Amino acid sequence: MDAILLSFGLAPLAAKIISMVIICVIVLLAFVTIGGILTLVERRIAGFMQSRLGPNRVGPQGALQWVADGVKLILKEDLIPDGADRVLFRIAPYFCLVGIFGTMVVFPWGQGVIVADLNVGLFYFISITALVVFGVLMAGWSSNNKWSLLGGMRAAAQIVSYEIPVGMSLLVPILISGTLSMGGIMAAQGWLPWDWMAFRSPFTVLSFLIFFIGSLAEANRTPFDLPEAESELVSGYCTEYTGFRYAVFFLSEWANLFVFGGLTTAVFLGGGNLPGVLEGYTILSVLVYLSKVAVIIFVVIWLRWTLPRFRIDQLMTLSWKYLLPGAFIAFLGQALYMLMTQQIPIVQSVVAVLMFLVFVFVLFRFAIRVRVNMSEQRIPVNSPASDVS
Amino acid sequence: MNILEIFQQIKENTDAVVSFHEDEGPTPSIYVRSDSILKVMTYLKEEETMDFSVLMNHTGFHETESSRLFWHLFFEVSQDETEDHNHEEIRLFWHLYSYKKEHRVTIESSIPIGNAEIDSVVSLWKSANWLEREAYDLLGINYQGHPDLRRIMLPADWEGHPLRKDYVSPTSYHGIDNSPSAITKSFEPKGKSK
Amino acid sequence: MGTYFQNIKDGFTTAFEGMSISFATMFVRKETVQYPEVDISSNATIAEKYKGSLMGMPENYRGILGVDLSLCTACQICQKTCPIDCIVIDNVKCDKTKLSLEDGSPVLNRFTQKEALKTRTVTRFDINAAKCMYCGLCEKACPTGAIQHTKKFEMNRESQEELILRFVSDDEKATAEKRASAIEAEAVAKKAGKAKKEVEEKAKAKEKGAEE
Amino acid sequence: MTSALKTEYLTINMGPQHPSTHGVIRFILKTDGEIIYECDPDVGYLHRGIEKIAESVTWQGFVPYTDRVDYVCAMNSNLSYCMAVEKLMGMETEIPKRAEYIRVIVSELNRISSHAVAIGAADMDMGAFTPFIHFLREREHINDLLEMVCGARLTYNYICIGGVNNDVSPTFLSKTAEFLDHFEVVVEQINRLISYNKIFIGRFADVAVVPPKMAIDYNLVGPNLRGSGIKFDVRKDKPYSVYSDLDFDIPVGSGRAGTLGDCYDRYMVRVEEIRESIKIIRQCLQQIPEGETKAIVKSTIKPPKGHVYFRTETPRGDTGYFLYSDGKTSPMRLKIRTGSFTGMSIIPEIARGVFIADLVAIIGSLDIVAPELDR
Repeated sequence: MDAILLSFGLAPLAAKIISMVIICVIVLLAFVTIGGILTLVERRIAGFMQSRLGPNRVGPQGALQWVADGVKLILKEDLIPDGADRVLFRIAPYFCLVGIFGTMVVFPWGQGVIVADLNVGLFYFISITALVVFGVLMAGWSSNNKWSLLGGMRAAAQIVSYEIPVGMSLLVPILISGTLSMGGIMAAQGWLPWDWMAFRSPFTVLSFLIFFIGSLAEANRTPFDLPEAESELVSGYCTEYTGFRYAVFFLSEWANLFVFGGLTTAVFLGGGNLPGVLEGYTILSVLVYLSKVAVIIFVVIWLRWTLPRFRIDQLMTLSWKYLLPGAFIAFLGQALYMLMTQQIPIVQSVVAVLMFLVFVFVLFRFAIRVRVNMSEQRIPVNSPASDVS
Repeated sequence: MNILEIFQQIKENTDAVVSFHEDEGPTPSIYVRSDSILKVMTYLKEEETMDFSVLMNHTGFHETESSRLFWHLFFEVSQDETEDHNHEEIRLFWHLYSYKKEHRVTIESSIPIGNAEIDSVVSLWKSANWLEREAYDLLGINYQGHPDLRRIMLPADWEGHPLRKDYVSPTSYHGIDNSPSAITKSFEPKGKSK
Repeated sequence: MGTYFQNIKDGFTTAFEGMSISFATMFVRKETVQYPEVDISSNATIAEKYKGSLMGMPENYRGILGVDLSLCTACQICQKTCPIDCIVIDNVKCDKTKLSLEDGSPVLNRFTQKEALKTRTVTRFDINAAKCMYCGLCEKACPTGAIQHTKKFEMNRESQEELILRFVSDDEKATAEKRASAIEAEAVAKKAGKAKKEVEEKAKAKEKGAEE
Repeated sequence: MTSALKTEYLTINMGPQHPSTHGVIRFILKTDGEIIYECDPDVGYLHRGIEKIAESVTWQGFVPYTDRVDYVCAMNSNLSYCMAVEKLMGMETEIPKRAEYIRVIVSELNRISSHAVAIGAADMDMGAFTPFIHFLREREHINDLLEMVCGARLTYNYICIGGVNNDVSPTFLSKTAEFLDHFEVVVEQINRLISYNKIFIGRFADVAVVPPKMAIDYNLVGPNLRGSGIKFDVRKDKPYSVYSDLDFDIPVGSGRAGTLGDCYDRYMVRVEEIRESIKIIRQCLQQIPEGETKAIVKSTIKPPKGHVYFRTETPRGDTGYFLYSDGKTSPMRLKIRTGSFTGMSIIPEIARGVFIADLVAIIGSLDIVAPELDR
């Protein structure tokens, strides 16, 4: 990018700045698109899970619905409630946006496709997403609405307490790979499932589960969507928001989903690793990475449309009494396991394959249940077509 | 226990003024003079042979052409003065049930419209709380000893009690016009007064 | 401690089962009816484009009221039956006619099984569709089946005024009123003629008496 | 320890426009953070004065209004009112047998659909949206069936004084049987999706316990009463219509997942009642005789002077119609004592010291329907 601009005869500094701006705009646009498309995907999947079709009117199969929604939100009047803290109210959405957008710096799109492979990448990731709490809390406080306040408080309590089990469970892959850099963690895994962090040992499975559940809570997804529990708190911290500011919250929420999927994939599911023969095909690596992210996102959406929501005290119980001890056990267990099996790598491989086979078995059981449930739902009832003939 | 036996029991065991009333419809009722209602109710609730644990329903209505069914029973009314006692009144009904004994009873009473006051039975059944609030709201009965006698269905600043027969609905409320529109008027049937 | 692990196990197994159900639903028929594209007016039409298991509208669907004035005897029973006064009928006298269907067969009163006779005709038959609650009481009360629920149910209009269904046009009203006044006049004339006759007869009788 | 720090309760206004109040209900909450200290329900937002309207319409003309009293189970409202009037007129023995069976079939179908909505709404309040839609999908089939009978999907006005408005077709009976075979399996599947879910049980178990004594004191009725362990059902204990000929059980709460009388007990009583209703309808479909469907009733009835209080078991419990006739063409007084009314009156008592999220669970488990509450 710099080179292209320099060829136009610009000064090096100006070229650097301009290229940075252009890259930022491109990434931001990509971000908006991803967030927007995810809202559509979520609604369509929700529809299918509920015997509905979901939005399918705008564009082919409703593909442009998210554009219509976005345009509608942007054209709406920008209201600030009477008695709100105007400054905080205005800047709150951008804290959320920055918190999510900032992760793009260390986002590992594939093998070697990373903006800046910081040596504290994972650490940076966790700390920059913590900015979201500020945004949510500001929004809740400044709205001058008691429901918003409760939502903001819930969000703060929830995100802060789930940071701990999530951070603890992330220590396990760090322990294995011995680095905090995203590229390093990804490189420590292979392309085969049993080379992934998630299936290395029973303890990594445990830490993966804890990380997944904790991240759901951090991303405010059901069953942990208490900050905006629509049946309890109306709409939580964004009750009073409308128009563009609401759109920003909305986008960052769905982009958060993508970021969460990306982190899970990079750290636990092998990222964009390719088999040795395909080494170097960056596009393929990105595609592998994105497809894994898509699966994770699907699972998260699927969970949302299946499970009910926790209560605030149960949420805390889960974090402190279940996840945190679990994360400690996973960490200590993995450390001991590595110490004991350091000399015999064959045991490690066997255990990893075994773990993967357990996962395959669970999937198989799952497929059987799906078949049964499908046949149950297919029991005929009132078909108008049969009535005609 | 059927209602007649219950009536006998009440008559024997309390000093309340009661009478048996079976000429109105399929369910006979026990008429209790309004000042002894709490006494009778307490007896029905507390007495073990009665054990009326549930107040199913309580309601009343505005009787415009006073039946005076029992008026002569309880008040000294000379025959020629009957006209003066042709007051409008509010008739009240309590329907009680017992889960244990599986029997039910209808208690009836009446109070003059000008002085609509009667003892509350909230102390006996908590379900009476809202039922009495509703009766207060819609019929304007003042329950003595009710802990929280407020309007329940209508707004607190509403005037009048709609279920009274002499109630005229207001044409506007807080600036909201309630008078019928031209279309509604044109649809009003001729010669049918409501 | 037992409940601790039991909780974890229950949490996972029940969530597993729930997820299998919601996943299975994705591949079973969708019940959404794409309304304007799919004609829902009967089972036969709905089955053309729709694969789900919802039925079309039944024959006795209670939609917007329709009136067949050729069957109406202006008896006003529907107006009296309507609990919310959304029907209003004005009527005037008309020639005595027996109602008949298009093929000429007579119309029977549903309750008495006698031939329906029409002595009055409507000059105004308005139904306030905005107020109607589609209870079907008028339909059941009508002795000749003149007022009936149709299968129509779409009625978006811009004002309440347009929601009033008027079944008698001004022309028809004028004709009916003209005819009525003619009948009235005839009756008056008849009456007058009768009265005149009587007077004349009386006068004659008087004259006779006087002569005698 | 008493600190010098001044604290005060947070007053929150929940409703009238709130996503989980099942209609228009308002709660004025005084909370300590998220824990409710005091809850004052403010009802009446849907008060349409139906009892006042009754005084100016004819006895038959009021039947469509009973649809609107509780539109989730309009058939049962129809039935309650019509049977009360029949009792008042002393003609309850004149109703043809076939009409009685049709009445039971349609009102039990409606009970299933009402419970489906109640359960589904409780699930939705807990944040699970999918079960609600699944229940609505099944309810849609019931609506189709009832539409086939009477031409309307929600406000049926089908049951009339003296019987039912029109006979049912054999297609309806066969389709009902087909639906039951389908529904029996699917409802169990939806229960596996949500009712047995650990998170869901966690939300409902041990919340808002109503001990049996309190339930009687507040006159809870129907599933709410049975959830507290009291085995009373008007259909069984004071049978009306043809319920005495039918064989069914009355599910009661037993503290399945926690304490007797908690939200989960009330919820599960409804789930099991759906199964009982399926049983009842199956029996009716077998036993239904041929014959007339309506007794001869005048077009304008004038019941004799008198009063009656008639109870029937609607999905929201024992609903009582109090009628007073002064021998004229319209009721002198009509009072409807509904299940939601008593259910709502207990909320200030049981909502003390619970979370705001639990209040939502309480409303869901008590199955409050605002129009029925306010009338």
